[in-house]
Amino acid sequence: MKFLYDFSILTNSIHQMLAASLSPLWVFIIELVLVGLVFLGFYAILGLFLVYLERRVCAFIQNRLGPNRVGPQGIFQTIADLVKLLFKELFVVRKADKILFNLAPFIVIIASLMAIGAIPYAKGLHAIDLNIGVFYILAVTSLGVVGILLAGWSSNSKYSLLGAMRSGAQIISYELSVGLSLLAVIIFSGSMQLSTIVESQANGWWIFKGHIPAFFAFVIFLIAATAETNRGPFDLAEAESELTAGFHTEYTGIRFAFFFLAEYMNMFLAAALATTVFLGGWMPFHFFDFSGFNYVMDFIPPFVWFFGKTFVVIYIIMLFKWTFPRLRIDQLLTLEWKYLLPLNLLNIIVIAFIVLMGWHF
Amino acid sequence: MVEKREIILGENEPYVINMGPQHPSTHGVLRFELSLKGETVFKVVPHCGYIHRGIEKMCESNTYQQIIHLTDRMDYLSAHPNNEAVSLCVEKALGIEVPERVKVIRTILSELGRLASHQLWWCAFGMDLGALTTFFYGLRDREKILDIFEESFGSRLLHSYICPGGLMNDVHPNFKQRIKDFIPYFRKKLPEYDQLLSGNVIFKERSRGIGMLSLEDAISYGVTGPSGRGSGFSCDIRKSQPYSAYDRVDFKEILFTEGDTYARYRVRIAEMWESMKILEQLVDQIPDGDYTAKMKPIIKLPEGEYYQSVETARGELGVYIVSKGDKFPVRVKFRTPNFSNLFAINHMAVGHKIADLVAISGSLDLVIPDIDR
Amino acid sequence: MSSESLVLFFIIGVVLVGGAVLFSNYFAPKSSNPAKLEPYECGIPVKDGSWIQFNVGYYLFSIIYLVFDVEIVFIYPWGTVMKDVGLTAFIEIVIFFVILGLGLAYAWKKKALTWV
Amino acid sequence: MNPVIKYFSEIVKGVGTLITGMKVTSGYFIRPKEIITQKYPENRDTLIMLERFKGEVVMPHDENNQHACTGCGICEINCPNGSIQILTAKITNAEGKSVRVIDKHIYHLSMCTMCGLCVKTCPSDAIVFAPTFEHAVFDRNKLTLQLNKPGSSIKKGVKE
Amino acid sequence: METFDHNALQETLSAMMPGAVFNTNPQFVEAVVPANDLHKFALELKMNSKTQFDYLVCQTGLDKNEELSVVFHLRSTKLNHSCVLKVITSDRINPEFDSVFDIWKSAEFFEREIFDLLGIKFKNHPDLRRLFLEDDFVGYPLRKDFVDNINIVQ
Repeated sequence: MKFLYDFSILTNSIHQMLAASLSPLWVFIIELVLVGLVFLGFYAILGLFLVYLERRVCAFIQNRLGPNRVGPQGIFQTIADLVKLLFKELFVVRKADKILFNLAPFIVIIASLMAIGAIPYAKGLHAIDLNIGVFYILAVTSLGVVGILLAGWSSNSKYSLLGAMRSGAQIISYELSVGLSLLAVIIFSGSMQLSTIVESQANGWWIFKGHIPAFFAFVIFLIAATAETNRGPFDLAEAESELTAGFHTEYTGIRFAFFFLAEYMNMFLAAALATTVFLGGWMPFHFFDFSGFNYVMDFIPPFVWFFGKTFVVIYIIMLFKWTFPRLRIDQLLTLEWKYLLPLNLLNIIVIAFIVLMGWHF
Repeated sequence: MVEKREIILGENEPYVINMGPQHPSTHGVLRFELSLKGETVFKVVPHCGYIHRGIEKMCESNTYQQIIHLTDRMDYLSAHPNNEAVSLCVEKALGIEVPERVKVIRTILSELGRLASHQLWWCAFGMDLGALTTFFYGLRDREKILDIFEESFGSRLLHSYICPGGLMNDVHPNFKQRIKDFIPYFRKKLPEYDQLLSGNVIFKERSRGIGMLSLEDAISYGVTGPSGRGSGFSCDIRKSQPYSAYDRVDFKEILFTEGDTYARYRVRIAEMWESMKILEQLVDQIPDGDYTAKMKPIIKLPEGEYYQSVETARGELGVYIVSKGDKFPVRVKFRTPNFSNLFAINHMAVGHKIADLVAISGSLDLVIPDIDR
Repeated sequence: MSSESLVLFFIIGVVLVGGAVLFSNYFAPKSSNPAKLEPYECGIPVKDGSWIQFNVGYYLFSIIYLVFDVEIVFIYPWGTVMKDVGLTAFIEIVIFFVILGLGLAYAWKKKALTWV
Repeated sequence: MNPVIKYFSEIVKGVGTLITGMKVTSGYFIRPKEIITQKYPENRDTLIMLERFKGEVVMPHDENNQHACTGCGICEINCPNGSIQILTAKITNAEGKSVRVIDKHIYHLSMCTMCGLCVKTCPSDAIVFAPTFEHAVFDRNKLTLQLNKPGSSIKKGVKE
Repeated sequence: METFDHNALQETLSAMMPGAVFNTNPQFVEAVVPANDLHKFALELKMNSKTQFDYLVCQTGLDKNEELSVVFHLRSTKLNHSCVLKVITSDRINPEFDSVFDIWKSAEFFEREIFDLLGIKFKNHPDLRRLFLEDDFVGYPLRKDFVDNINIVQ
């Protein structure tokens, strides 16, 4: 534990350095700009990398190579795509609702961006650390559905409208399961602050400490989060074999790219949240009292731990998409309302009972 | 600002939506005009003709050898049975008995074509349902068959290989060995298809009880091939009117009586196993001999009307030739399986969701050039 | 620095999307074509508008959702203090869940959960 | 069966089938050796086309720039699309007789469907299929080829 | 193999369809029926327990220069025999036959195809439109006297 680097030392030292020479207002503005630039860069690079990763992973699953021409192993492929999309014409179809049409990408991006900032990436490395962190993330991510609904409605295309309506019904339904499965850990840890939840896992991750119900909550969270980010097998909003492209049928160029980006960032967000809440965030893996093993684990920086776990979860979510057929809309809702929700309610009671009896570690 | 718009009130107003011709799941340029209520389909009107090339008209100004290369372009996913149908019809009209070697090779080719076609159907069906990985697994295995084709006839898709009287040229010496290599390979890969799709609970939910077609309707609509056999319609021409070497091989006619999408799916998977069984029986028994019967360079069919049907991967392909004793036919009619299969879709899809319509049209295994001709 | 970050991220989002859209608007080539501006319907000219009243199947789910989501908002504060309050909290939540479950069962029974 | 037991056994069975599918896909993910992608332009040197591949129709010429085409026009008659045109010329041969020989064997690659009837029916086996397949050109006219090389003549021993 | 007695079937058919003329055809029993009785005979062929032709394999429109005809290839899935039914008209301007779509559902679309390509009309057909060609196409391409002015191909 003692090796874990606290990033708040870094931020504090920057703060003091600036405060020594500048007025408080300027310090504040410069800090804002710094944080903004860091997150802007982080968001863009992560988005590009995730798109590349998805293409490589699905290619390997499908006995293909995937992008391999632009740059070594094709890592610049998505950048090339981004440049191409930037130089594509943006147009709005006839009779579309122009204001809402233009507004939709803003909403989906802002929703995902605001949530990304609340994730603790390492000790002391988070932009927003509210004491109702989990709540905040749930609130912000559900904004994304507004963007999708607006996009589908304003396009004046029948396919878009169907896609938007589907995604509306889908996302609000799965919101419940996401909330309830996160509640499991909140009961365990007794806090909604994400950094506190991570700290509470220093002696073991909740997925292990919470016995089977915690694991169960994790599985439900994974399913529900996959559904909420509109990824296969729950990608009904853009089901390409039924609705061609669903809600973003009429979007071109960079506007389309933002929907694409937001989808990937939401996937990252889901994985990061699962990591933070269930898999110990940036905490290293400790195996009971094998101090030698634990000592070695501590050497791996928390940053690596966090992203390692996140990418494992991302891989699982990708595997879902590339393995399963898509559900139908009524089956999707049946799954939520008749399976996940009742089971989740039961699970919460079981967890409450475990906490009451103090059976968890 | 949102301009004022007239909003159509009333729930019973149909929401008309066009699916196709530029749609990923119509497998070509087919157009469905759907009337929707919410997401439920209550009428499907298929529109075809987007790639109508007038093959039947073109046949009237081509000699019988030249017709062969046009038939390739109907059901291009398994071109051999199309060629075979015309060849058999011409041979029947002329009263020619083709050598045994030709018969066996034709049967092998038909079965290979059926396998290749069913593999591609499996890929595309999985993709219709949203499982994109199936597409690549199926194509990977199909590639092996196409390699066999390429080695012997020089083309992978449109072979024009079977011609009246026999074959265009003899098969490649490696032909036998390649098939022998392929069968164990595919026997290993086929269970994967089941693990990936057939057993999957989502897939079962998506396909069971969807697109019911009763036996009476199947017969009345003339739905043949695996689609018809999924409804219990015993329509396998290979069994009922054996041609080439089908009378001497042992295979089962796959019949399922449920009549839903899942039954049609299982018929095709089972047919792949049967095809491999046929291949195994025949591959060692290719007799030596000539690859073609003695034919005149210009074929003149005696006056009369001739009908021959064969079993393609999609159903019964009938060739009806009317001749006046000339080197050109008076009329050639192709009774293509997909034409009849397609028009049962309205009957099957009503009351289901859009997503089910995609599954149903996928399970019918439509090839659009075969409909339009 | 915490709550002001919310504004910050909002601004980042606006800058990211707005900047890219402006860039694209300025640099991307433009061409006009009446067919290009048609909404996509698989290459067929669109009949009627797409904005009509839609099936209530979607609407019913949002109503049920609203009920449940409000309940979940209530459960969250309970979750945080569950450890400290103990048995009383447990009994309360069991009662609460029984009522919720009855609500779900009612909706289930009334076939509100089947898609129309 | 008890509906409660059925409810839960359905879930367990369903999840089981899902895991079976995921085993297959992740199995391929960790076995990159089974990747079948060919890197086409890079492997051009090692790429071997099968000998019978029908890429285009060519007329083989021997080292004396001689071919076997008599200009009989059977391939032209047999071609279903009219992608072959035979232009003949009358020349005087060594014995002083005026004979008909091939002037230009025009082949429209853009119209050819590779049905193989011309190659099959050629009485002197003058034309064959070549396994070349890179036919992309920027001008459609370049797809109209003359199969007999300029200045070529007919081989001795090919009967008229 | 089709294992039915050619002559026996022909006798059955001739008893069922008075007025039908039987052609010699080595492959099938071939009956030319009067156009007026087509629907009646077709229904009889399907319903009669001796014939039970429940499967319309193929319906072909035919133009032999002087006469237009429609050929039905019928098969019985239960009794496993098949026959050919023909109706002939010499009216090239306004040829019309009964529609059999209510007997065999597949006929609806075969008839649309025949109407599209040969211009033969079918009485009582529910939806007699062009199937393959566009709605404003002029002429019937499978007719022998059809001249294509746009793509002049002989």
